[in-house]
Amino acid sequence: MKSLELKNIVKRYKTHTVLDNLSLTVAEGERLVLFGSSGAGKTVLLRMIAGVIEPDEGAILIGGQDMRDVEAEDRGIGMAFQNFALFPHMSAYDNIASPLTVGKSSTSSIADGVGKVARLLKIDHVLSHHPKALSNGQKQRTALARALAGSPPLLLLDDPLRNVDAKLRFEMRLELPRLLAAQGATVVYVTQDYKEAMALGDRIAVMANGTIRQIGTPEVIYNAPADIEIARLFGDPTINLLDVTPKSGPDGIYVELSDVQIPLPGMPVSVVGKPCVLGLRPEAVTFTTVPGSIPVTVEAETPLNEKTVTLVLTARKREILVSRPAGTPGPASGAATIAVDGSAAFLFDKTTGARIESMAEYRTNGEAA
Amino acid sequence: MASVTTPQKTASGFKISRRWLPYVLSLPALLVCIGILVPFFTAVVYSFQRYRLSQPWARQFNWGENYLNFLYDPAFWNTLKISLIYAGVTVVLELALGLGIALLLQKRTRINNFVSIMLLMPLMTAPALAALMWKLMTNPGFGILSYLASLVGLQNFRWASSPDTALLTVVLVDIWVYTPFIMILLLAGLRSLPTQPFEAAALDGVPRSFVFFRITLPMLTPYILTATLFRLLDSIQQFDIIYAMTQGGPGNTLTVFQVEAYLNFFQSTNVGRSAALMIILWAITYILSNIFIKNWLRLRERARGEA
Amino acid sequence: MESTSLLERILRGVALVLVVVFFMFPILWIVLMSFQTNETILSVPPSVIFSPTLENYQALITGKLTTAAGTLDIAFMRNLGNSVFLSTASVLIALLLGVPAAYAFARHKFRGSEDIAFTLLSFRFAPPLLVLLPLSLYFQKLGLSDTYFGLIWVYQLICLPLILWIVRGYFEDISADVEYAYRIAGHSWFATFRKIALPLAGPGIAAAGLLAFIFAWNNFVFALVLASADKQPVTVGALAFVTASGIQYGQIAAAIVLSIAPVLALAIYAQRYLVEGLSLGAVKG
Amino acid sequence: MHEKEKDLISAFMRGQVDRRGLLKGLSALGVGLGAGGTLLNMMSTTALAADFDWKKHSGKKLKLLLNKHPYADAMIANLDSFKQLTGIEIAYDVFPEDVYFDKVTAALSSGSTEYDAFMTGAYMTWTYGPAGWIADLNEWIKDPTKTSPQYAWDDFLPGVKASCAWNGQPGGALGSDDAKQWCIPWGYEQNSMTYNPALLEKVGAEVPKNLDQLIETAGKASKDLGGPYGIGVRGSRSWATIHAGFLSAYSNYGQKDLTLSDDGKLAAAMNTAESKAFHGKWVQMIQDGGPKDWSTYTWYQVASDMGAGNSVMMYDADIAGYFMNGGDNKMAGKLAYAPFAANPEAKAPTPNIWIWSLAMSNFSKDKDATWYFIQWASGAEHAIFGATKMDFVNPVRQSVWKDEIFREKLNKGYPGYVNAHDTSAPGARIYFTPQPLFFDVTTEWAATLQRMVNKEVPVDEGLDMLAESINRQFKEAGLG
Repeated sequence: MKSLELKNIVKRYKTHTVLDNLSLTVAEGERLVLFGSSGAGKTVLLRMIAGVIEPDEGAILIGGQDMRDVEAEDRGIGMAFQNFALFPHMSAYDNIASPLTVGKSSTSSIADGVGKVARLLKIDHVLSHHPKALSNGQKQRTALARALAGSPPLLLLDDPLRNVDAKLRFEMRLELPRLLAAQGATVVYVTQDYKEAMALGDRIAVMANGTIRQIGTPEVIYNAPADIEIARLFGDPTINLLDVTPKSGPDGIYVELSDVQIPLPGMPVSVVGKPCVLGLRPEAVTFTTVPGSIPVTVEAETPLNEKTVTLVLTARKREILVSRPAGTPGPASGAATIAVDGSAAFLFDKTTGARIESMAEYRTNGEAA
Repeated sequence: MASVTTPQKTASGFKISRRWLPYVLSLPALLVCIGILVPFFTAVVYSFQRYRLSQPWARQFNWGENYLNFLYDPAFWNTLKISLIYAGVTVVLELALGLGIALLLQKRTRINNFVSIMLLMPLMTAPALAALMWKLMTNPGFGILSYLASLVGLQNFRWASSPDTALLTVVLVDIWVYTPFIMILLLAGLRSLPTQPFEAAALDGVPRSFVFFRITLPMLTPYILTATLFRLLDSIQQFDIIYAMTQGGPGNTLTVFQVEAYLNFFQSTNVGRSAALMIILWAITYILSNIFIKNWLRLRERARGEA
Repeated sequence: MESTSLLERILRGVALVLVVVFFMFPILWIVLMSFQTNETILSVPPSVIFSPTLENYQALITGKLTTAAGTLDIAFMRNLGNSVFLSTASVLIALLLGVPAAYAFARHKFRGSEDIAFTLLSFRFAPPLLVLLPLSLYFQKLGLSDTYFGLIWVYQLICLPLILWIVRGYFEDISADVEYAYRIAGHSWFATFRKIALPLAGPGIAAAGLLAFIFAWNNFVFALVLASADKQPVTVGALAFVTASGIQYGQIAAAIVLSIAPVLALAIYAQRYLVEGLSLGAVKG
Repeated sequence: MHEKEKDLISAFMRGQVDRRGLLKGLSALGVGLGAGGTLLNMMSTTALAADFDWKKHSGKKLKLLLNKHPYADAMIANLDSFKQLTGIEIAYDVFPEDVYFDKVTAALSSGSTEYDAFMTGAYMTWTYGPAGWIADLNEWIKDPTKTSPQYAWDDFLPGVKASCAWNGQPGGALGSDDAKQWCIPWGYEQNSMTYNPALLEKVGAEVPKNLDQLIETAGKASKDLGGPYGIGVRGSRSWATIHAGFLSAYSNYGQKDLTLSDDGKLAAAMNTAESKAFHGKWVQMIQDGGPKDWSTYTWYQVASDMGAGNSVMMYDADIAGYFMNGGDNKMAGKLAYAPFAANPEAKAPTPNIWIWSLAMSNFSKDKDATWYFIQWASGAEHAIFGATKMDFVNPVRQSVWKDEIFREKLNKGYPGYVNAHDTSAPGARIYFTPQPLFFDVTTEWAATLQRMVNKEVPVDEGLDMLAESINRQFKEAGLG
């Protein structure tokens, strides 16, 4: 395994800046997920690391060594592509063997290498097939196997589950961590799926517009998103975002929803009177019968597998999603009341979109800095 | 675990910097073509000279005079007119016929595949030789076509030797040689179209004329455009067929650009005029191909974007 | 599309027969003619009943032509050999030069690559006579006149742009990721070009080569202007039967048949590439 | 070889015995005719070698550019004797006539050193000469150290010889005193009448004596015979259409193509009233009695039709008629020949002629050796060989025409041929005005003729337009 370091990477296509002064460090053996919507620059970045695209500025270091003028084939990388990029004119076996045929490996050692990784990925029975005879899942596994076969110290996985069906994706999401752990390689994993990111990443780097917006463990990204955008990207159903103006009361800072005060413990006084956005995860909203709760009308109920999501409207016609574990009781229609856990709510600056840190966080971060 | 490759080690000795690679790869082809650019510029110089091989003493730069002379030279305007007519007529007819045949052969049956291979034969015939064949067939004495024409009452059908039918005859030969080219392009186009829209339309009971004009034709456009480009540019430069059939005659009926320029050079040895004619022809083809290729690249980009 | 009425099937059948007759009849007639003597050919009205003779082919193959003016030597087989050699060599060299260049244009969008590619293509559409005449002067000075080398060079004018343009389209249609994948697996660009790009563009390259071969084979003026009699192709050679002592129609017909045969054989052999590949390639290009 | 035979042949060489006497004598000595010919050839070679250093250029190599033509075939058949005589190696390129002159132009205009000598027509030298591509052969002809005393330059038919000489001045008279000998005549064609007696008899007509009769006979034949047409003449869009029967008849009316003013300016002369009348007749002749696709007709079609019995008469090269009377042509042995004077008031025919000649490339690397070849190829010995053993008609040397064997061969198989030739010979020459725009003028003339025949333009108007266009071109070229 090797460490990876990106320093001030810039890439422009004509006038459009794809990567804007991006820096990133991945420790040896770490699994880093690059997360972001399409067009964020993830794939370009990955290809840059692989050595098939050159940065305009900045440096890429693998294992501490500058990769400038090091061709793709010499970087010691394994890569799986979103579209699989299998060699259509070669059998699955030859596809997987391709990293092993470099240099003077013996036929038997190649066969061993292919066999091992094929068994690991459970495709040893289709090795003689050409890609067009493989199912999508088999293709995907073949592509992974090819990336793994050379036991590269650095593994780049470009959204490998993107083009497979939901069931397979679910399976692989469970299986991949084990596989990758067995490889012991440093991994950079690109995805657009937050669940994948959460499931696979030691750390997640959230990318948008060619920069890294936030980097941290899955918990940090979920529980302390840096801005509205990130909060919206993580979580299903998506976070409720409500325009509010915090006020100051005797018990501290609060906001009002349908004239019900929701206290926001630990918020700095500076937010008072500032236009803000309140971020409420649907799990942080519960149906309640406690008096003084917020009256709403139930608009629609969507039962998902493990939870039930209800869309409700406040008196001012603001939409709020409420999530509760499946099987727990709740209103299906008509009037209801909801309660909000203020301590689980986020407050974002409406103009900048940045999350306003609580006093406690501010203190820890300040100390850390 | 397999060895970790180091930056110094390469899989093969071939190593050219990525920056230079494209130039290295395309340079030999470029050099070969640039060798051909030199005579091109020489021809441009000739076109600005009064230059007859038979009067070497009178050779001098007359600048635009060769071109200016064209303005009031009826022979030139005739050449321009007949070249455009020839190109227009052949391309339109070949396109219509080629599309028709391609539609007939669209289904992948054994017979259709066999026929499409057979139809390629005229394309394999050198145009100069094809012209010779048709000359034999239209000979008024023993020519089979003349005989057949006489059977249907055209006793004195004179094919390439009458100004009324000369154009028709060479166009016929051109169609015979080149329709298969268009046919094969469009056939491949038709066969590569996705089937879903057609199935959907058939299920919905959409009228077939509607399907043809609203689905087939638009999807076939890139193919039609390519075929048109290749044929138009070749056709406006037609030489072999016309020269072999009539040498530009009868009268001045078929003195298209290349024939006129050829005769100007080889018979009149009027190099200046010949070169000027060619430059004008080149300019026409350059402009036409530019328009076509730009449009077609755009179309292709769009097709890729959708895919 | 499935529900074709009987009437429609009949109409289609009739149309197909007409098409086949129009395109095949001349070939058939010339083949028939090639088995006739001049005398039967010239008989009026034309007749399909005749006793076939092989003397036209015999004359071509042995190189002895018997005419009113005695026996003449004809070099038709040599012309045929020249055509084979010139076309094959030109296409091979055009492939050797054109395929890497096409790859460069397809894979590496370098500065000015579009313009260069277009300029190369425009050579395909330049009037051949335009460059041919000054070229004969330069060839004379360079000592390239009347050499196969010089001819093959000029034939690049026909072959190279065609190959470049068509093959480029094929390369562009290969997913770049597939090639990246191979390089990242540890292979040099050259190995990638050889093992991935070339095999995948194979049908297109074959089609382009075939098309270039046909155009080279059909060429008429280049060799005529630039080379002596012993290097002339069949297209010029077939004219040799128009002699002062009469036109040898039977031999012309046989010569035409013999000159179409090799290209046709090639086309039939490679029909898979021709029908699908050639046309797709031309469009993709 | 026996002494007697040697003596006999030497006597022939010295001119004491004529050819017939020689062969008679030889056969009396038991030498067969064929062997006699070979022997004669051998001996002539020896004899030629006697007075002149033919071996001077031995070991050199020359290359020729030849048109596919019986003359070339005859020469190639006799090449061995040239090699024996001089020790010079000869290589040659033969091109089909369709492309032959284009090939010559291509080779010469590029300054190609490949070819030392080539076949040409006199008209072409009007371009090649001024362009500096060919050498003035007077330099060699008049140099006794380079030309064998036996060459007999005076033996050439004067009209033919003069037609190959021009001083290079636009409009300058052919064969003038300051003329340069651009090429040496080799074989030539008179344009006269070849006819099919059987078909003519069918129509019930005599051989026409002038243009009016020709128009009538041809028209009648086309109408009556229902198949074969009356008169074959060329009609393609080319100088050749003007040069053959057309110009011969035109000249017979005393008409000229161009006029040269005193200050050296050229002007078109084909729109005179007489010319218009003549054009009218010619056009009518083709419309009434010509081939249906006349406008594609070159010499090949005209000749082929004659040979196949598809035409009754042809007014074209006499040698085309000669060839159609032999070989595997349907009409072989059935054709006849007559002189033809288009103008009823003319005293004799005035055939315009085509002369296949040999010219020397100015880019030749060894002109002296090249002259040896030209000298041999246009020499009397080769002419006799070609005329008697091969189809080398028409010879350009008077001595060959006097040769009994040759005359007998012609008289036997080609009725009227010799008579037609001899009757026409005094008036036979090139009737064109030599000038650099020869091909422009004649091609446009042919195109105009085509338009008149196709009734696209009336004769008067067409000729006026033609003259106007030609005059403009002369002005553009600085000649008018």
